[in-house]
Amino acid sequence: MNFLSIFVLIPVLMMVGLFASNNRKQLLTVMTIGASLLMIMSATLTYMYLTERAAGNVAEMLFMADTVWYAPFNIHYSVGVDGISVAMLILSSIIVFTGVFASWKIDPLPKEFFLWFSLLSIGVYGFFITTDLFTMFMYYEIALIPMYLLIGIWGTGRKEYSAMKLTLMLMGGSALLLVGILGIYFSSGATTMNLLEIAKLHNIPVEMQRYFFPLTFMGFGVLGALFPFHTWSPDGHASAPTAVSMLHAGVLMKLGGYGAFRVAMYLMPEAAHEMAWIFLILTGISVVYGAFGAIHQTDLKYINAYSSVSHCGLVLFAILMMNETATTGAIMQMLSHGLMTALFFALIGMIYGRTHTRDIRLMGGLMKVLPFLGVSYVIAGMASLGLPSLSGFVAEMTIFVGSFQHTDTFHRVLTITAVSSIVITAVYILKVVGKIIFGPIQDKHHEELTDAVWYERVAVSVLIVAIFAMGSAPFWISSMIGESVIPVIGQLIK
Amino acid sequence: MAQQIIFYVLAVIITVFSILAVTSKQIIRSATYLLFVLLGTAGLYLLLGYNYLFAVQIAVYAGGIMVLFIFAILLTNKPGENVKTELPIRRIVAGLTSLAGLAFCGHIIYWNVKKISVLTEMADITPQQLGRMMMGTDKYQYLLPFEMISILLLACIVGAIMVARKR
Amino acid sequence: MQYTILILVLPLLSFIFLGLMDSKFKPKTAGLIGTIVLGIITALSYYTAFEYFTMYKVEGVYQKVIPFEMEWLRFTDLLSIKLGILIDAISVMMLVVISTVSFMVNLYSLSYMDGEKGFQRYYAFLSLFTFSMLGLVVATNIFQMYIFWELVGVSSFLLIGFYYSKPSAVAAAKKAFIVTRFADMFFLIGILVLSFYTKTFDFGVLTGENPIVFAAGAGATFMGFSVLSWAMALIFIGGAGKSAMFPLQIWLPDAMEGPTPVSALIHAATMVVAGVFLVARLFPVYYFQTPEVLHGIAYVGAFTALFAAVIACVQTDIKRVLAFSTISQIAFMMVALGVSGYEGHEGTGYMASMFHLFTHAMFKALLFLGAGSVIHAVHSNEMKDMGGLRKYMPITNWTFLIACLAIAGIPPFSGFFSKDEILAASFEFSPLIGWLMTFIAALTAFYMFRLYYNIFWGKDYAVKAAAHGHGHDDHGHGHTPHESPFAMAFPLVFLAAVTCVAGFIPFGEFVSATGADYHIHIDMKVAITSVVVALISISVATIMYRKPSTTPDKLAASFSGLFKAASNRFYIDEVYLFITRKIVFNSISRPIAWFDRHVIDATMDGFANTTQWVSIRIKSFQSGQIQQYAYVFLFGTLLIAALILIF
Amino acid sequence: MEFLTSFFSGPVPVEAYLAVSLIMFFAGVYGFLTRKSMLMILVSIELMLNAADINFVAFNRYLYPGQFEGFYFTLFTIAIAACETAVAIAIIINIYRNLTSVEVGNLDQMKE
Repeated sequence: MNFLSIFVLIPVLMMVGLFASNNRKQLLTVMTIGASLLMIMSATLTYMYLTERAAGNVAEMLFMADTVWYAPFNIHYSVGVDGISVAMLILSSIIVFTGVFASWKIDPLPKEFFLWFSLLSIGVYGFFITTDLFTMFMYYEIALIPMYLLIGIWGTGRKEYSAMKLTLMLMGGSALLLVGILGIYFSSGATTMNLLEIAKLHNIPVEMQRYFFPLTFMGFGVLGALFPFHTWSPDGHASAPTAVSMLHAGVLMKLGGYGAFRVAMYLMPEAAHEMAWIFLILTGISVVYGAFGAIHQTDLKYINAYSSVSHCGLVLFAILMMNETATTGAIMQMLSHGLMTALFFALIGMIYGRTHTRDIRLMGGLMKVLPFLGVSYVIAGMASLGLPSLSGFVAEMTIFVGSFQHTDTFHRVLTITAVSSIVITAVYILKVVGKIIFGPIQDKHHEELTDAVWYERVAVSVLIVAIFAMGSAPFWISSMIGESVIPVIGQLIK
Repeated sequence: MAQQIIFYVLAVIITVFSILAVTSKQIIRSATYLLFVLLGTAGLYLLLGYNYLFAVQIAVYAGGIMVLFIFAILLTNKPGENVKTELPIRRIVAGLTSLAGLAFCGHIIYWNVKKISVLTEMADITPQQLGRMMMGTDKYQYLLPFEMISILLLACIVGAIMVARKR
Repeated sequence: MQYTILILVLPLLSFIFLGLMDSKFKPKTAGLIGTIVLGIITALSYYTAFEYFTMYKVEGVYQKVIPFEMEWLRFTDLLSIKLGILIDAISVMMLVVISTVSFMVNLYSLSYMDGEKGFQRYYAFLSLFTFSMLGLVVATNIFQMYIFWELVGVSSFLLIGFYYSKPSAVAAAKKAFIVTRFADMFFLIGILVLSFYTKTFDFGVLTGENPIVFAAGAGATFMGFSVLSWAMALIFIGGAGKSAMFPLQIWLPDAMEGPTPVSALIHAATMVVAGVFLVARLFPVYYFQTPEVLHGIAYVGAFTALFAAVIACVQTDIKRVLAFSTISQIAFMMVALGVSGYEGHEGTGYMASMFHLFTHAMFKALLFLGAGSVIHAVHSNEMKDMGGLRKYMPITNWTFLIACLAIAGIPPFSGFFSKDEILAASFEFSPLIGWLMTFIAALTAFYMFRLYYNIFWGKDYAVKAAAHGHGHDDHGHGHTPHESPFAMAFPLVFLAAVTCVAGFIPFGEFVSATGADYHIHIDMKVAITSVVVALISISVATIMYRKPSTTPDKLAASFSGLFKAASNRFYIDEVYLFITRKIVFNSISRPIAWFDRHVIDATMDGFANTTQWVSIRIKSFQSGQIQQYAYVFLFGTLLIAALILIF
Repeated sequence: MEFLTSFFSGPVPVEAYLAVSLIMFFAGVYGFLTRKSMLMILVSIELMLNAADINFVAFNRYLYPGQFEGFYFTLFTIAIAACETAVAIAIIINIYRNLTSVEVGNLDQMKE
């Protein structure tokens, strides 16, 4: 049994455990134990990974394993991790862990909720550990489908509409993706769908790349909220229950960036070079557009969803800059955005659970009655607008410095455009903070609200600690990612 | 020559009664006309030398099915009541459609079917022969369909009883 | 000098400790912890200054010392963010200024903020601010400076918005943060451009001798200016944002919504001079590489000084008068830097700027703390609620007077020395700027004494209160203002003492552009002119405001246009409001939100709706009417047959 | 004319059988399309089935006299027709019991 497969196995065991439990207490015990195990696993993995690297192992992926599971199409279950995957696995573990605590009081049907939740985690973990294109795609789908039910059943507001919209748009994306993946496989002439092997062969004809690169990139881009395909994000996030918003914005949207980088750009570097400018413009628009879009919203979740569009746009933007620094920044931005957006959604869920509204016009002065949540919200806001010592800053700065290293005006002008988003971000973050957290209490009923309880405090504190940790000591994670980015960038520069 | 005459007589019977069967206003009459058509068809089988088919047609169709029909008609129909038909416009459309189909298929038959009029002599088909063909699994042997049909029949019996049984 | 790391670590620990504990402590305990930590830091800073100025002079030149540096985040092989401590003359000077003022403010707040809700939080924020500001001044590279630059911005945001349930405070905090953030964006772009060409963030490399790093960017131009000019100009915009230069000054007057000690600390003495410090830090780059930008800074500074001084003359809120005065004085420092040369006598401006920074920090903090003391006594910021307070608050009165004399440039108070140097440097650069600055100095004297007389002289407070008939109901009728307690009075006296003697510090021996000694010569011509002018202004103010008189109203009436414009701060705020509300919110954001919902989303929904529409159309085929199926079937069959026939 | 004379003069050609079955079939189609009574629809179906049977038999007899595919097909069709009729009539009677009508137009009610 490969070490990495345990990441998929734990959620499976969690599901078994959930089947066997009869009441909320047992369910929560199973979930907590499972999520903690996942946390421990990812910590262990990080440790093992770093020791292995320190010992001088320079292989592109570590802990590799390979099993054929469908021979006729050469589909393997092959796993392996590099620094990027490790970072993503840490992120996933943190979000799953906090997600469990954020959905402590989920109602109705807690058992079913946690079952789907675990299934979602299987998809997420599987996606990050696998190196086989088809298996990757399969996990991607596993991660998408539960979303429909999770939003449709446990959501709020126009949940059916949003669930349908989200699922259809993401499925549309994955249709493009499937075409892209099959195109890659068949035109590469490889004998497996292992992406390392395809990358090593590196003989997809450029004409073919021109077809399949946009398909694959856009397929992943839909999940990464690429500009014209981002509209599922506001509605989907607004309707989703707290933990699902967290997991979706925190981890699932990262699948987009990760995939775009790992699959689209890594395997089709020539087309990536040729077409980067189109997508750079689109992502550049995403960054600014999402930020401006957020200013005008009045629903907390919408604000945050648009902010996610902006921040995830920055991820794809940096990936397309195709140099080591910017790409490292992109991965760090994924991490940082995952953490802070999860924190945001957790807090919004908790606030909504108390005030029963997410309209910023109807709230005010929550700091007075909910000091813990208020302070956490301010911290999340500060992380989002890139305050040094919080995670957002290191990621954004790495991206900006990296992107600015291009010698041509086009890339640099775009970088400056992207830089301008930090001001707009400040505007909408402060608008919200000033309106709902500070200021006088808007609604008499809000005076009787009670502050966070212990499980909410656990969820929020873990995320805040992670944000602080990443923001204050970015060096190790930056170097871990930076080393792993090199092979991909090497492929691109070649 | 006798064959021709018999054929044309049967042909006229079948044609006329099938048209009457679908245009008649009283359902019991339609059933009767249908019986004539079925008998005429049986005659055609005989004319072609398939005695066994002739017997089956008479027994199953004319005997079995028609009885069912008549029972059903008597059960569901109030005597003397005319069968409702569709609106005239729909009848015209249906008629035109049928005529179009007729013309089209007739066209195909007229232009595309080789005019084979020679009936090669054929030895009589003995019951033994039929039985053997029905009981084997080789080429030109039909045990499997036979068994299928038998299961189907069984299912039908059970189904018919289940459906029609009074609750 | 390894121990200097403690100067940074202690306030950080204090912040974390106080922040996490929050209400676990009694307010007093938290305050004491904060103050004691600050006391230790102050002592350490003084020791650092002592050690540095006595031991690190090599061949008459003060050396740059980096006792601590570590890599924090690596970008490329050449570029990485390092965190470290750079000790040189100006950073040591800043350490002293910041820790002194901060300590005084901490002490003062013990009493001033007593009984406020969130006292512990207040001290946590003060520690955070002190940490960030100290980190800013000891930055070894421009990116570290940017990091702490942002952190001071945020601490300023938190402290301005300390009374978070007051909408005006929240609005002011937001405004301060967003305006400075806007400027910081340019700062960041400037850093990006600069680092792209020079491949370094390090101050040592940028400002060192014979900097070859600039060769790469020497030829490159963008829109007629060299890229370096652009970079340095952008960086200056960052500084201008923090130091409230025109047109980014709008946030500072509003920032007075924060507690008064905070205004004294952040918005008078320390944070707002960060821009000046930035320019000073990069002075060699400005001077050698992009002199045109440096001259630009001088003009921007001169204009801002005039602009703010004019506005200060008509404001009625005492803290706002001080705020505009601060803007004006910071602009003085900017002008001094802008007109300065580099070596020897040429470098007067640089030295004067730093000197003025030092003295200004002291007397402006004193003014704010004095104002705080007054506000504490009368519970109002408005001049009309004050008057004749000298009888009730003697200590405040005297210390305030000393500060006013200092800022007006009357010898022997510290302001005279530093301001005189600035004027001298300006005259050397261009007589126009020189006379302008002299005029502004006169204005300064005028508005400061207007303020002084309005608070401490004029109509008696009690009479006024009775006349107004409200007398601050919530504190009981007939409330008499009283002198502040010791914790508040001590900082006033201390700072006043510093103000009296600071002018005699041989400042030039410690701080100069090159690090070499520089002897201050008082230019008698300039000195006499400025003193005479200041005295005339003071006399005018005395005539107008010492006794209640109608002269000010008459003057206001005869210059009604100017008066009104100045009262409304020349409508700059309205312009900004127009830009943000009308242009950003209504013309960009709203259309984008609309576009997103009604164009992009509608397109996506359109796909879905089309599919649904088609399916509804198709659905009617599935009617359950068997005859209809038969028709379709028949036609289909016929069609297929016909097709087979035809082809 | 030649077509008609050849019908009557020579031995019966295969087209003659086909023509008969054709008329029968389309009579069935017409009935199927115009009648509302389910019983009449069933009658029409029987007509169409018979028409098909005739075709099978005729082709079998004329083209492959020594073989029995068409023959057996017809045989089985007759059996299936019997089944079908039996079940159909059972259903019709059941419907009649519930709706006191055997008209197809009323059967929409089953959709709800």
